[in-house]
Amino acid sequence: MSEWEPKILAFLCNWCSYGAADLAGVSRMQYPPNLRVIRIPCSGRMSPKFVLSAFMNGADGVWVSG
Amino acid sequence: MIGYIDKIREVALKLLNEEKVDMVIGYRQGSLPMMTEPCFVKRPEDVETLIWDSNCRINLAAYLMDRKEKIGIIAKGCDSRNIINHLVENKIKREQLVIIGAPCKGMIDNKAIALQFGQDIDEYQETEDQITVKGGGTEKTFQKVDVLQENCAICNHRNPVVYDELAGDLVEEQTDIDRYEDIRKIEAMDIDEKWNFFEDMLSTCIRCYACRNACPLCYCPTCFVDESKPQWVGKSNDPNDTRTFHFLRAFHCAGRCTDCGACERACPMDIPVRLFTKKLGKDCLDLYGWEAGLDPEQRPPLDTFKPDDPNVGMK
Amino acid sequence: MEYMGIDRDRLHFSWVSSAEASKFITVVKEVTASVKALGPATKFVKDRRQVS
Amino acid sequence: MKVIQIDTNQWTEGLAKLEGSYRMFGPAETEGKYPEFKELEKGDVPNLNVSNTHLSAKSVVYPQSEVMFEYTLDEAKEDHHQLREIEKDYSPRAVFGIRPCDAAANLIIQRNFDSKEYRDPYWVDAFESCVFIGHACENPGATCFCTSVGFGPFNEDGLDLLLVESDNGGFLAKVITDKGAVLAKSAGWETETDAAALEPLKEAAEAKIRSKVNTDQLAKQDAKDLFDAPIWEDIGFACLNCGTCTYSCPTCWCFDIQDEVKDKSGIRMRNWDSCMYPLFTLEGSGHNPRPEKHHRIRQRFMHKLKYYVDKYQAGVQCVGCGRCVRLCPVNIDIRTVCEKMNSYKPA
Repeated sequence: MSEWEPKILAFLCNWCSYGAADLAGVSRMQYPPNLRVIRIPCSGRMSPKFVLSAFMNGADGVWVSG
Repeated sequence: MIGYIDKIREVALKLLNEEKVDMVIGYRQGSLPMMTEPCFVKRPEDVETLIWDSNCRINLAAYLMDRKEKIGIIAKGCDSRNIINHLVENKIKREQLVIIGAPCKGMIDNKAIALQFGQDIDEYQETEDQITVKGGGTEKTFQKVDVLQENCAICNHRNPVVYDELAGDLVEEQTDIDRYEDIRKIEAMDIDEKWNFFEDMLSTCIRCYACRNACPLCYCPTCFVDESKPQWVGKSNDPNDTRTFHFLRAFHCAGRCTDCGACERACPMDIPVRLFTKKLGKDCLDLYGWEAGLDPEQRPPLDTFKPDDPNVGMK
Repeated sequence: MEYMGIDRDRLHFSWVSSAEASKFITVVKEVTASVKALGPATKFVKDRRQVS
Repeated sequence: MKVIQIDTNQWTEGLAKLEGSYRMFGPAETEGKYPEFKELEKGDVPNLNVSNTHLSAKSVVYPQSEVMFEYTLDEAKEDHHQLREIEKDYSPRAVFGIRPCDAAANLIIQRNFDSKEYRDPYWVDAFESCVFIGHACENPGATCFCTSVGFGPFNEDGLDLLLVESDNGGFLAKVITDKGAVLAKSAGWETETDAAALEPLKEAAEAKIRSKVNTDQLAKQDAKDLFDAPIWEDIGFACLNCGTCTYSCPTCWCFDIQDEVKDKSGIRMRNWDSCMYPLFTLEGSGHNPRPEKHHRIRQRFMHKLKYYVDKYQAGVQCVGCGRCVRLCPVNIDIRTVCEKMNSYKPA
């Protein structure tokens, strides 16, 4: 079996990091494929229950970015 | 402190007679020794049922939420801070309230006394500094300072923060106390120790939500644990769900909790749930210099943004 | 989270502007590396058998 | 029925013998925690020194969370979206040290779960797999009022064997049912003794119960009058709707069914619920027939002390264990409420 890869859930703000991710994409930049992105309308939408829910549903890490 | 009752009754009587309020919320004697029952008084002739002693533990602010009447309410330091919370969060209007402040020297921990006494208590008496309990043919006297509830022993806001009348002279605030010794102890543990510590602590939790329901801060029409679409938290007493509940409940009280101890007192299993809320209280104090419920004009730190807010762990 | 017994490196916060694609990449790499170093999450993972 | 004498050695040996043929349950105390009923590990003995467990013994038959079905939502599997019953262990259980109040409470719950119309398989199968070895209360507590609600510290309802502590550290065991006789035999407890020894102990224990409640008028009261009585707002004011009373109560049987799904596998389980919670009666439309806390308080007391009384004509739905009285954070006392209901006279 290949090396274990973590599953990381990323909560990205629509206006900031999600935009950055988009820009990274169109610029053809390379980055690790471990992220599963959830777009949130604003980092203010973030709630601690999202984080715990992520861990309960099998995420190995959570990243919140505004 | 035990002499307050005359003044409380006098004020209550006056308020009701002059129809300044529709009801007065206070305490009456419970059916068990060392217990009081929160109650309301609407008729002047019932004022005599009100009592005041070191067993008035319950936070009366929990009975104010969304009430429409004009209310007279007895408020200890912690109660008054929770009243301010309600004012800040628009759960009640200041004009509705006549606050009878009760400077408090701490309420006693009836469970600890029962445990130390070792048998059923039939009778209870108190003086200014001493508690005497009788039962099973013996009696025992305790110094009140030795049997205070833990949150009362470390209380730094004994005097009501807001009041219209006072039931007695203001008392001296405690300044030489270490409020967060237990929290620091947990903070010093390593990751797995912490995990196991809470695992053990919560193992007896029966998910009755008494802590939530007793809390004057918890008034959401639908609590996140009761939501089923999406189901944030499982409904069984699985340890992960229990932990999630306690953890999130504490988060919801961050910057609002006055450490009144209502949650711990309500817990039928005596789980020290304040260890969660106190940690967040400590963080609010350390990071923002904030203590909840001191000023009705000031917005809480998690409600405002300032350019110099600390960035904890931000990249 | 740390107080509860969850590793600090499992939960990350950051600020990235929509113009900062390269910062985004740096942070992704950092986050991935630190979570990878910790190995699979074992806490908050529900075991069905515990409820019966 | 015969009475057996068990000395300390026979007691320990008997327990060891029973381990092979029964799942053993009994009060267990962990350090720093309250004593509770638990399934005992091999070699552990039930702790009969506790006055009573903190919560009731109902969880032995009726666990707080019980998985009933499992299913998969994975359409690649043949039986997707079909409920599969969970296999349960209904091998014989020996429940040691249950107090007479908790044992009697099981019979009250039985009226609900095992009626002519309905049979709840989970509860009934678990109940029938149990042998209840009661422990008589020679020193009832200050909040015990079992004698007022038709039971008592030596009550035998719902028990198969009743243990009474004897002077030499052992027990006198009264054999009440055949199930109890079988268990006593397989434990090797067979020394018969004089049954007359129990009577004075029983009377002495009953005399120690100081808390008395009147329930005699409840059946005669008009349910509608009580429902509309102006007492409820006053009674319910202090209530925090914490649900402690219902969770600690040995006779409260309400439950809620919930699904939990993770990825594509799901379970359907039931958990204790409480009439103290607003959610208990919240309807899909958003309407709640018991919106205020005094409605819910009224429901709890009316159910226990009036509706049940009328429906089954078998007394009140309370065994007088006093747990709710002790644990209520605001001291709402079922005894006081019962007196108010009992003596209520409509205007």
